[in-house]
Amino acid sequence: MQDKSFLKDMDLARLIIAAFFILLCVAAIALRLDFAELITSSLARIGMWGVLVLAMLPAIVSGIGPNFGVSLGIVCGLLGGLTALELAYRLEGIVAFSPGMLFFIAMVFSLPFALLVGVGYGWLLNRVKGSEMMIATYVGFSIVSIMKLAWVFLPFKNPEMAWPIGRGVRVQIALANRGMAQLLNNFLAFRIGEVVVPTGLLLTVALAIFLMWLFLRSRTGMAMSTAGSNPRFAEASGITVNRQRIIGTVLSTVLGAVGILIYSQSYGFLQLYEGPMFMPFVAVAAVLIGGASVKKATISHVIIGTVLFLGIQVVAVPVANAFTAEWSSMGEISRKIIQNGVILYALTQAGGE
Amino acid sequence: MAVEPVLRMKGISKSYYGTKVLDSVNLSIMPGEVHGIVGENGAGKSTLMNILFGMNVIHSTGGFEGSIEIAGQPVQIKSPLQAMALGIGMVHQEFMLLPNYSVTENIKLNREVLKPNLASRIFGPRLQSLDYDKMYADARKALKRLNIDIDEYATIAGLPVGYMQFTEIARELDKEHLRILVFDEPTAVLAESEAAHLLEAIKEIAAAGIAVLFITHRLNEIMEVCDNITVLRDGRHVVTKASKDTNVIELAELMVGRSMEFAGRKQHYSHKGRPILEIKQLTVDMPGERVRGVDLTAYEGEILGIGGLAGQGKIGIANGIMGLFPAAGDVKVAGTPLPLNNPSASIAAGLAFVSEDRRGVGLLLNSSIEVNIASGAMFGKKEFIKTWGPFSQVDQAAVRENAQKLIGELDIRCTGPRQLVRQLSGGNQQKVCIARALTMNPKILLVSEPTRGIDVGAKQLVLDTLRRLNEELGMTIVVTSSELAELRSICSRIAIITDGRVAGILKPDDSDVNFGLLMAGQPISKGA
Amino acid sequence: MQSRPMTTSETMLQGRMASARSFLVRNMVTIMFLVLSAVGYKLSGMTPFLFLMDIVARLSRNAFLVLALIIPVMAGMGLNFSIVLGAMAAQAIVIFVTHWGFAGLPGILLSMALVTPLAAILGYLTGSLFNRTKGQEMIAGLILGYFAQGIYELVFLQLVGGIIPMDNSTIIMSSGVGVRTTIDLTNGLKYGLDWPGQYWGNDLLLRPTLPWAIIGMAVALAVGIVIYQLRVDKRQRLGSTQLVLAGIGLAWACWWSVQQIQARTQINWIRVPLLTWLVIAGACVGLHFFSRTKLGQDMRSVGQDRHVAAVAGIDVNRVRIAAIILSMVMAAWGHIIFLQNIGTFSTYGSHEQVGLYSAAALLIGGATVARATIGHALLGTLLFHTLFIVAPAAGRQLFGDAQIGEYFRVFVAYGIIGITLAMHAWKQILQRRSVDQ
Amino acid sequence: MKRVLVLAVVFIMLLSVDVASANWKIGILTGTVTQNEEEYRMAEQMQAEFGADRIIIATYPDRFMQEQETTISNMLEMAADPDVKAIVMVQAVPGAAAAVDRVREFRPDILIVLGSPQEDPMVVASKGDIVLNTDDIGRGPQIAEQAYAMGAKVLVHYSFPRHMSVETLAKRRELMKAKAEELGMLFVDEDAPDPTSDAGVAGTQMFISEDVPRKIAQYGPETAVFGTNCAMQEPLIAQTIANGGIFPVQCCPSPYHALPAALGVEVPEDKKGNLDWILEAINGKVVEKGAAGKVATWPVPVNMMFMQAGTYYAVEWINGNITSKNDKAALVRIMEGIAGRSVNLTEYPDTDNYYLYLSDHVVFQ
Repeated sequence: MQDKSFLKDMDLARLIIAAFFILLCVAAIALRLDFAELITSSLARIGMWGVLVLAMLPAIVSGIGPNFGVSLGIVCGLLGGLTALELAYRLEGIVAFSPGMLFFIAMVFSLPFALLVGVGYGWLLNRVKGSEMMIATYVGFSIVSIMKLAWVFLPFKNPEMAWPIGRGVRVQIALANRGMAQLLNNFLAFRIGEVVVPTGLLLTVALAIFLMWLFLRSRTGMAMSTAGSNPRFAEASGITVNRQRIIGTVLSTVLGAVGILIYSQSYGFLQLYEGPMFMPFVAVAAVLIGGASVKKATISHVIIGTVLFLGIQVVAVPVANAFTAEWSSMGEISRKIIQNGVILYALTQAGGE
Repeated sequence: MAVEPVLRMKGISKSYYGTKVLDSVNLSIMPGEVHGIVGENGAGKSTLMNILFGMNVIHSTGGFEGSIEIAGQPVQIKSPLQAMALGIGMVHQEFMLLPNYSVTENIKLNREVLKPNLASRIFGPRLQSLDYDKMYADARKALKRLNIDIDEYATIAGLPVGYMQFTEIARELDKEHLRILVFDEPTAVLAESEAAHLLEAIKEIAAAGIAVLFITHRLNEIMEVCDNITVLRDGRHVVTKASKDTNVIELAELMVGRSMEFAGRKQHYSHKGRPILEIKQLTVDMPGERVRGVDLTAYEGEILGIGGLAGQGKIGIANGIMGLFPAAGDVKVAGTPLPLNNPSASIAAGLAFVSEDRRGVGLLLNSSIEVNIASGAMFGKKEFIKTWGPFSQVDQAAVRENAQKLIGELDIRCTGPRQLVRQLSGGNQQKVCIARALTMNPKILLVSEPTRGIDVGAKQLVLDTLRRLNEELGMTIVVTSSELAELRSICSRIAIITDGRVAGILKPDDSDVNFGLLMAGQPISKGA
Repeated sequence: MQSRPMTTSETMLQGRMASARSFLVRNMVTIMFLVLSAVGYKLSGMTPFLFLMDIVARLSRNAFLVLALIIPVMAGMGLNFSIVLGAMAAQAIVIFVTHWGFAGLPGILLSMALVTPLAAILGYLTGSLFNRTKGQEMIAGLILGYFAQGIYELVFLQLVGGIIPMDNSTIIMSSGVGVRTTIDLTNGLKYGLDWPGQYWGNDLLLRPTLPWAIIGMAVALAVGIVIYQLRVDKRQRLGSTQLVLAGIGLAWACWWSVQQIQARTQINWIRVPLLTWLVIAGACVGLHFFSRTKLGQDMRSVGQDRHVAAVAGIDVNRVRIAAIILSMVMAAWGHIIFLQNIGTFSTYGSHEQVGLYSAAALLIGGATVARATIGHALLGTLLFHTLFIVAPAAGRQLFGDAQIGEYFRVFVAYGIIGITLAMHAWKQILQRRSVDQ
Repeated sequence: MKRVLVLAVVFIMLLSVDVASANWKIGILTGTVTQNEEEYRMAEQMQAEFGADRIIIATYPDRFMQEQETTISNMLEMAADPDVKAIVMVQAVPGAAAAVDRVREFRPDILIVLGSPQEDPMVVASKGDIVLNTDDIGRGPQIAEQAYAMGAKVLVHYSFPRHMSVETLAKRRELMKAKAEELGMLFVDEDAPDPTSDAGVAGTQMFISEDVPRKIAQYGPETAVFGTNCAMQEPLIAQTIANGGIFPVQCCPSPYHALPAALGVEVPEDKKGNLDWILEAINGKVVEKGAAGKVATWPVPVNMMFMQAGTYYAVEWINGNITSKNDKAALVRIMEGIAGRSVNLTEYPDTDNYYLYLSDHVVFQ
């Protein structure tokens, strides 16, 4: 995380995307959009995704590549969230949980699932070296589908989560009832002018990043990145490569579980069923746009990618809408063309191998 | 008979970003001549060849000064394609072969024999069919000229290294109008017998009237096949001599610019310590280098050499002991049995390994020098780590300090401990490997092919380092090498491996005949 | 490693077991799929009629699209997700051809003729883009798809009807600008290739019943095998085991077909779109021929190692662009075949189906990102769609609840794709190990 | 040949009719609860009412845009059962038109009822026997009036290009805009990311939950919001209520749609499927959050009604009570029976089987 390597990771492609981001911001000011509000939204969005994008790091570093199967971690997180809500309902009148306590319980409950699933998933990925990404994608899809069965069948009784008509858990579960919505966002939140800084959220992400940084400098972390960058070298150094890959997978899965809870509290709903299906793609896109490759990623890639990709997503739509206010449907069309065009242009500037 | 030189390069100079890498080099070759070019790494050999080949790297950095004439005609070579059209061929140091193609398809790569068909008449010549029958016939012809028996239908992947090399040469020979053939370190990957065969082939190629440019580090080979030899040093043309007017010692001096002791230095380590590494009935399942039952003992404080031809299994021994390939048998380190197939156990037992596969197994190419050096001790011995209960952190300061110390000691040429290993030259990479092994403070150092692919100067430094470690620290070293001369220059005993077993153990000053017999798998007859 | 010497009988037994094992390993994905499909079929309670009707339709719809993915794999560019652009081009042309009122086979031929230059231009641009993003083709292809979607929407939602004049109340929205969300090809291009005869008032033309088609194909295959055996070099000929197996298979197919005809079963109602199948067969032959031309050889060379190919004087970038152009044109044709069979399509969504499912089918057939053959494509299409036909009903029967069945189907479908890929990877590791021994 | 084939099928079916006449079945093709709970539950309810041997349920895929072929296969499979006399599909997602075409190729006799179609009206009308939809065009002015009646001065319309290519939705927006301006309201047209594009469902929902506070901050609390996509509704409702705006109605009007989830309504086991209770519960929550008079919906879950009406119609048609595949009077009678109030159906212009339904709003206060 030294400044030097941070700058080095900001290659031309990244600079172009950053310039585009700044241009969007300038346009937002020029168009008299509520710029402070845009910054507020950007900060919240970046914080929401921070940990999910970070989940890509241990996966890439340990050599399994971008974890398209992070949906496994995500469903574990959701399961933890549901369990916490269910617990709060069952123990109603006996114990009154504070929102923070409940959030903590959600995390704690999601961890055993994530650990278990991560180990199994890591074991699978060890059997299929070289094809991890494709397999992870489909394993992810598959697990999201099987979880739909679980959402229907699991014996949750909390009426907050129940469908209004039939059995099962509903698609979106409001967290506001239990005070968990924006829990972290509001913690120590303060205003600079009109901009609201979601302090708790950003601190949580920063803490996660810091812990990851520490981990990568620990003996296990070093062994893991060695196993990822040259497995044969690692074996010769007495490192069990498969074990390190499992550690990487487990970490990624756990971060996915924690990440979705952080995401959900900010959004205010738990999203089940199809919700987690395409979340991995956003996280992967963010880390790749941050400059990572399928074989190499650093913490700065995660930070740059999260800030640029998600920041642009927040600012681009209102700016495009304002530009084309008189021309129906042009806002979204021009967003697609310009935003993706710029990313494509940036990719070409990287020049390939 | 006033024959025109087929190639004449005059006053070639080239700068990269203000640094002069070539300074008025002249070169002239007659048809049928074998011309050697020697020089240390960085002497400018590859730049000269890049210019001859019209490589893009030359033109994208501002071109060069000087002129090139082919058969008396001044030419401007702008691209490799043009170079090929002018009859210049090159056998590369790294194989330019496609592994999933047959020998024939590789020989005919981008020069396939075509026949028109309906589609090509409509859509143009790029849709012409390949004429496999003619291609096979051509390939057979080219291989025959090399006097080697390779199946032209065989797929490249899985062929021995030597065959790949000959396939490359056959490809160049197959080119019509081939006038000049450049060999860039062709023997670096070959076993000695294959190398000998190659040298024969070079002579025959030259006899057919083709001019051969021969680049190698092996001065003996140069002396054997070349008519004339050009020596480059630091981008300057030192001298061009007829090989009959010079000798290996002089060439080495001209190359390095200082007189040096070379080969044949007699070692007499009579001292025998207690056995520290005892190997009994070791079998190792290493593809291409299978070990079929080796009994061997290394004594404390000696340098034990392991030699033999390629593919006989000498490489497999160290790899097996280190747990990198499936192995079986009994190995004892200082009397304690060593669990096999477990790299950690081998490291814990005090073994350190410098692999023959430097870029594959030996180094983390994309990491810094300091991380590479520290990594072995870090993972194997938990050094350079600060621990607090279950938590640990890398001790950056200690890593840095250790790296700086070893960079100094081993004279690793780099910009600093944070430089990426990928950016170093072969010799310096090898030194990083040794530094990594030393950091583990081993009881026994296993070194495989320590000088493969590095230039003469660096070679000598590496060998000197090994000798110094042995003499000053009393470290036991087991060196595996394909180059007998270098084993004989530093080892106290040399075990020759043939067909996966120990054929015999010789002293460095035993006669060449004995070494030859053992390598050929024949027992040494009494009194020979 | 065993030190004890083995007896001869042990060696022989081991050898036989090893060869049986290697056969299983080599074909494990196919075998697993056959077993799964058979179990699924049994569970679903489907009639052979329904199954065959659906699989015939799906094969003729999708096979060509899957074939379009082969060439980029050959050129080392992996799975070409940018074929979505080819599909968009096809839809654009189909919209215009429908507007002009062309129908039947002439309409299809016109569409194919018109889409070729358009797809070629798109292919050229895409190829140039990929040449500037070597090693990142996957993410580039993905984002290119979103980018192109924007352009497509711009053209068909904002420009057509306004700046690009088009006056057609069934295609253009009532506001006069923008193409409607659904395009109906009935009485137009629908079945133009599948049932070319209907355009000329003869439904029977080029539409044999399935049993007769099978007999015809079996005979054609047998003749083909004989010709192949006679013409090719010795070392490429089929072995006797393969010949016997092929013979048994073909004979059984003929016998079964004759039975169906005699029993006048429902199977006889299923009609094979012969022209479409001929086009697919033509594409296979063309691809095979192409892989043995200079350009094809260049693509394979580039695919194995760009650097080596470049040193040998092959213009790598040009070859890569050619590969994408060919793939794009084939994808566009394939999508036209798809659309004429489906009959209605959603203007702003139909192309989305193209990339992922074609790629999955190819992979299930045994292809990898580095190697794909015609056999992989055809087998993959067959297996993939068999599973997709059988799975919903099987899931429903198994759970007695439609929704649970659907969830289970998707789980199985994706899970199977994942397991298949895993098995391919595992297979490679197993094979590498057995080669080493 | 097609005709021959058809005749052959009909003939074979006639042969089996004498034994199978009492043996009728109706196929219901619908989405899973992932898409929308109401339709699937209604399908289950129909199955409970007529028996599992009468009603077969199948579902189209959650990713119906990508898996149209599966939709086709599923409908084909139903039609392959000669006992199946009618197929009711709600919602008729993209792929329905192609699927009906396939079925008609060998089962021209089957009655096909399509509810809430998402494909082009003219195309759908030419495929199904009866098509039922909310009167989107009529809803244009209706929503503007409703918002005005609830005190709105500004009306924000969230959509995206793919939806604006749907004729009825585009027309609805035009008419809504015209009416709003006629009433003196400011009409604001806003594009959200398409949930099927690179942004994904999460991107759309995030945008909505960020943009609604912006709009209300800009235009004040007399701002009404309307979104055309189902995935938008939860954040739309939640943020509108949190920021004091006005929510006139969902895209698919129903008390069950998005409102219970967005408001966090707790549904006890014994109150499930109780329409009156859920209206009460929502009312309670709305008032509790201080949004009395600012949230409205239709009192009838329309998709449920379409499916129920379609099934009843099919039953009567099979039993011979209704002789025509398209009998408007009978349909109105059935729907009035279900809704318990008078139902007014209008035909989509230039069609005689594409029926539009419009209901009054109920405001929570």
